[in-house]
Amino acid sequence: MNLTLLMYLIPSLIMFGCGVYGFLTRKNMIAIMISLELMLNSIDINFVVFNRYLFPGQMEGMFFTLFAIAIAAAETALALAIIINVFRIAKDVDINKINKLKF
Amino acid sequence: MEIFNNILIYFVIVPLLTILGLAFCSNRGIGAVRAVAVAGATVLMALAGYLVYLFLQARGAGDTSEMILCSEVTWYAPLNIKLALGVDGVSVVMILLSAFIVFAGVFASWKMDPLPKQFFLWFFLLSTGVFGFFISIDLFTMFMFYEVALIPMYLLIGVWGSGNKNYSAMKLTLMLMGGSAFLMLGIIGIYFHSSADGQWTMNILEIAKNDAIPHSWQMWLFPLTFIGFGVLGAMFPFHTWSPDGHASAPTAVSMLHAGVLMKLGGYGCFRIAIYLMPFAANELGWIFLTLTGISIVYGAFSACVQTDLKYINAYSSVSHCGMVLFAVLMFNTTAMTGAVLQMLSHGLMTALFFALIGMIYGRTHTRDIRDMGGLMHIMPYLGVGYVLAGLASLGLPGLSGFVAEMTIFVGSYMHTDIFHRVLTIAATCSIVITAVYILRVVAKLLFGDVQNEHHRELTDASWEERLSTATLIIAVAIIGCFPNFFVNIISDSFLPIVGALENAAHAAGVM
Amino acid sequence: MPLSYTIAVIAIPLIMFLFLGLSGVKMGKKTTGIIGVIAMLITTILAYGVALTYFFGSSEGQIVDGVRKAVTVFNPDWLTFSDTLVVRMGIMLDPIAAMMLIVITTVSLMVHLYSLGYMCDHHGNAEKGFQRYYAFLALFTFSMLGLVVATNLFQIFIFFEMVGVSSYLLIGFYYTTPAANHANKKAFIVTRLADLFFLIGILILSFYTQTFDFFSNNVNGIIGMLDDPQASLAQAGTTTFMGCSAMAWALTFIFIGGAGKSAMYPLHIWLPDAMEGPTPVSALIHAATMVVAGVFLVARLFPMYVLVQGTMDIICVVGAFTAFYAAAIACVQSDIKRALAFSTISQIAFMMTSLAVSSADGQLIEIHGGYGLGFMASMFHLFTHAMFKALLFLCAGAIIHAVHSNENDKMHGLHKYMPITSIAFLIGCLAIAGIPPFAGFWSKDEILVAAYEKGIGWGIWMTMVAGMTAFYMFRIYFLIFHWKKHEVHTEHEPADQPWTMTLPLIILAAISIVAGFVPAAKLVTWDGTPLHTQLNWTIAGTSVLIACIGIGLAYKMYYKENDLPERMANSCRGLWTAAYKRFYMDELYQFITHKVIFQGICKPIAKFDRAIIDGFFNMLAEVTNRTSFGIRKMQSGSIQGYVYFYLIGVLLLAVITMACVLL
Amino acid sequence: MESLGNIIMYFVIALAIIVFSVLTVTTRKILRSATYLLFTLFATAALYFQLDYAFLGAVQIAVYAGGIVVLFVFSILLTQKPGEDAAPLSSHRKWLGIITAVAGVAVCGCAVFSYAQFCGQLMPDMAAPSIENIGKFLLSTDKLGYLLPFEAVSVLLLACIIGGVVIARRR
Repeated sequence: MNLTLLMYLIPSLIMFGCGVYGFLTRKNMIAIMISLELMLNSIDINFVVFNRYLFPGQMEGMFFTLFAIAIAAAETALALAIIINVFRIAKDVDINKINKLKF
Repeated sequence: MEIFNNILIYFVIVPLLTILGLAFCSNRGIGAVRAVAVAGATVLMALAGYLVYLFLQARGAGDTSEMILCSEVTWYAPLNIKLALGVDGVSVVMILLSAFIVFAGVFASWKMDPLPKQFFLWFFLLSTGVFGFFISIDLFTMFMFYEVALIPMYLLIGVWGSGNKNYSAMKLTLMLMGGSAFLMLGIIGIYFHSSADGQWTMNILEIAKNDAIPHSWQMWLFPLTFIGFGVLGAMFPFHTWSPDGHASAPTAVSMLHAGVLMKLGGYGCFRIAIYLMPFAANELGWIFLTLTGISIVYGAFSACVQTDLKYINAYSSVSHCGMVLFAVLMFNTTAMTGAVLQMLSHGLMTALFFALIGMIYGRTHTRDIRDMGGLMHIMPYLGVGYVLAGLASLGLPGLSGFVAEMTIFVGSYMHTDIFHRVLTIAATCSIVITAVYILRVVAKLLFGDVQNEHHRELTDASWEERLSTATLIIAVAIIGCFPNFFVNIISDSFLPIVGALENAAHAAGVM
Repeated sequence: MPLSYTIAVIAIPLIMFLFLGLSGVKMGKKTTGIIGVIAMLITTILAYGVALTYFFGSSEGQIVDGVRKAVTVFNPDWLTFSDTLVVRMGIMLDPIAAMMLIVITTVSLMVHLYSLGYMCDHHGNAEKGFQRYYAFLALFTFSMLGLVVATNLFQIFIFFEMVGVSSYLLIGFYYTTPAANHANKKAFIVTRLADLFFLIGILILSFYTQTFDFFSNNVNGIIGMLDDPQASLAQAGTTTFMGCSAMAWALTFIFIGGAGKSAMYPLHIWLPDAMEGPTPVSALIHAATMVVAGVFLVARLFPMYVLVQGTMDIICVVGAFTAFYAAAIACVQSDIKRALAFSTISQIAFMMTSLAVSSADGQLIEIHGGYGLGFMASMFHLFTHAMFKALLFLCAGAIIHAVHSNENDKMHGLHKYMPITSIAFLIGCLAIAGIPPFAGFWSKDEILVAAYEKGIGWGIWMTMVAGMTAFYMFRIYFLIFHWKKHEVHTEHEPADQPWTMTLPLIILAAISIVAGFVPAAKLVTWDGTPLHTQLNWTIAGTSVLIACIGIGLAYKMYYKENDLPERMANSCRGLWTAAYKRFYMDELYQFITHKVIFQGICKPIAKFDRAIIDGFFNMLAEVTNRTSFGIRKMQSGSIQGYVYFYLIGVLLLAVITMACVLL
Repeated sequence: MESLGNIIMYFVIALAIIVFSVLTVTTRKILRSATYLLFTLFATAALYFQLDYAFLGAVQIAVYAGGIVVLFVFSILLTQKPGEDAAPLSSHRKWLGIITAVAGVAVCGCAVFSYAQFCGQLMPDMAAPSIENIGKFLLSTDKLGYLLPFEAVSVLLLACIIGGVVIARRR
């Protein structure tokens, strides 16, 4: 039995699916962010896997993942800051209840 | 700058200066506002008079060029957009008309309340657009001024109007904007075919000279531009903004709108649609001719059963403006001259009508003719004015309506095609229907017994109202009594247009 | 007197109109009236001078080879349509124009003078609007004068409109009364409808002739063109539309225009109602001058009408029928002014018929070695009729002023109280009945001669109508002045009116007696050639006899109070009622205008406009609005909602791509 | 032919990723959700190690597991009352989510499996990238140098710090 490219793609795919599901169904904004992280992570895996299998001598995929992680961190930090701020004003993090600015 | 040596630019500068002056007026007292507005209107009137003098002088001196007082300033070089100015006879008389109506309009809104300063501000912005439109010969500038004239309408009706004003203001603005959307497509289309060698231009004279718009494109662009202007000219079936808009608009705005703004439609139709696309005009003219023929009779019939004074007048405008477009589509000098005379005549007499209606409404607080009667007793001056306006409208010789209508009918009947002649005869029927609705109103409103006892205490016109209406009545009478003066100014202007049409017809015949 | 003084004849009334209309309010009422009368007097003197100079002078190339030519005094351009089509405002004198000048100014002067008394109450206080009244009278006089001296067809049209408006304003003088209010509207609209046809006729005609002028200096005018076979008019004769030549269409339309003004059946309905105006106005406008404008128009274009026999036949039939129809109605009317109005219609129809019987088979009929006797007779009758009908109306006005009613049954037996009026009225009646030597006899006799020459049937028909005329006029006369003793209804006893009103009666009565001796045949002929007429005693005798029978019958029935009229009315009640109701023409018009045009056309169109056209644009707005509100839900602000859309989009794209790639 | 250890290792990691991912999104307690996320991230880091990207794995653990998850936990503790569960999902919401997610997975899976030939290739041999190389590339301006993105990320992080401070600051 060999570890083929496909075998690495499957967990990443499932992880992405879980992220999608979570993103779509959760109401808590933090949970949504968590789902987002899952999706990002699954993409990172793909970059790395393709880099490893298709271009073993190069490092573009790896670097891309590296930057993605950095940006994800920044993004998460900022998003969480906003969420906390929203929470402070609205006393809630339920995405369906934060609709004061709608229409 | 060289352009400031051209008198035409002052037709835009003066209203703008007036606006500036108004902006510095205090919000409290109305005196300063009135003074500035009257000053602005008077200067415009004087300028218009001087322009007529200049024009006559130039023509008298044998200047037969198509446009006089031409000058241009490049505005945006990459697209070859210029501030190109120039007038021919038609523009001159239209400017004169606008000046008259602005003058009368200022006096008609003498007691404007609330926010007189803001009212006059928008009012003069509107006139800026109108004057700007008539002095430009560059498509882009024309279109810009056209829009400048449209937008203040919304606020003027929406803020100072009466009745269902929000609806009317919205409807009027949207429909006219819809028209200008067509127009803009048309203008862009014209621009990109304005020249055979890729030196695209916006200048009407150059476009006409190049005559480069392919026939297949003309067939698209002509309806676009014609409908675009036709909406403003209240062509059936795009006229429905007119009754509601006029009914809600304040007096002076109704005057300026029906008196001048609707004329932009007719003016644009021949200056842009027909002049630049003669081939399509020849091919498609009959469709629009039928529509305008319908407008004439249809508007007159509709006016017969209305009970609101302004609605009656608005439908009558549909009929009369239909006649303008009808005549324009007859493609001969006589009929087109008639069209311009009709614009003048309709502008003045509708303005007079709206002024009088506004004054009556200001006293009786109703515009429903069923609630009024015997006003001739109570306010003889306004009554006589109304009868005169009515008689002008139904074509009494000696007043302007007759001259205009007869020139149109005679000119239209000179058309060699039997279809056009039959349509002309159908259109002449409107003179009877016009008589019916005008006399109906006069009989109901002015004659007979006083319907409402409260009306007995009402007063007759005040001095500024007398001045406002007298200006218009005199103008109507002057056109009616000395038409040849105006005909001589106007008719030569159509030679290039008719020439273009004939060339196109000839070329089509050869091919 | 130079013919160019005609300008003053026309200008003075115009100036008076402007002067009285603008500054009359500032002046005293009587003052305006007196100024008006004086101005009119000057106008009249000038008009007489000009007309007599034209008729009897021989200078300025008036007479060429024994033929009196039309003289164009001046003719400036007024409105330029194209190089060839120019409307000019000019003055042209020819026999009929000169004659009309006399008629108009005479009657107008009489009316001006008469109104000084009539428009006052019994204490001599002028009515409200006195100044306005005189201004309008001046306007009308100006318009009518302008009409008759017109140099071109379009000028006639212009003044047709002007007289229409003057008539409108004067009928509606008592604008607060509903009847006057309806009547002026009706008069204006009906004549306007006719004018529409006139206009169409002008359009058709000018399309071929390329000119409006009758006679023109440089190019041939409409009439001058007739001699020239190459002229474009000949083309109008050959171009056919629906089986008739364009010229026939044009002339028929122009005749309809004239018929509207001259109240020919079926466009007569406005004239009886027009009697709502002040009586002097009826005398001036609706009896003597404006209503004959139609006759004048046909007479003006007579050389053309002669060429188109079909149109002439139409005019003939319409005229003969109207003459009879109006006479029949006049026999039963109880309102004195209405009866006179129908009498007017009938007499004008006489003139029309007379014009039309002048030709047969496209040729003028030769009578007494001359041509166009009918034309001459018509114009002559126009002249005499204007005088005696004005007289009758002014008498009626005097009576109405005395008893304050228009109805016969308020009058009766006035002879004792108002002898001068009575005699004047009698003279008028004798004149219109055609008893020699009064004016009507001479002119009517010529008409009958012309009619008999055209065909024996026409002659008998017209003679019968002449007999009816005698009957109904004397019916009125006897009913007013005799019948039974007068019962005084008002606070005063009726009496002859002040001199301002009586003097015009006397003058007009005098004219009515002698007008028949005017040598019209020498002066007023269609081509200016004098005619030699002689009295045809067979015809004249017959017509006088018939008139006498009519008068005798009227005497029998109406001189003394008796029940004969009642019994006769009862014996054919249906016919009597129908005639009394004017054969329901008004009801028919009422039905057409209100039910068909108003309810059937205008209302549906207005509804259509609001519901369909406006509804369509409102629908556009509504749909846009609703769609916006609908899709606003999609823009929910919920991220998850967006992601769903996004994902669905992505998945669809992916599936499509895969399908394309894999399949 | 891979070593058996590698294969076992792979299966353990894959199983951990799948199980913890599912648990992350299905658990109703938000703190547990964060914890499962942490496990998923660890498993991912393990995957990187197995693929010879040791540096990346380390960064993953340091930044993700060490930084982000801590942030999550903090914010959860700030916003959540202890012991509060998320309300159970309404069934149509849940099914809609499941259907969409599964559809997405199915489409992607379909794409992947349709290229089974391509996806079936074996892992080539590779020398693990040395830290020195990574450092050189990251800070070089040559071809394949990443200095510019590196600095961009630095600026981004700075902006993020400032932004975070501004946003979260109590007014």
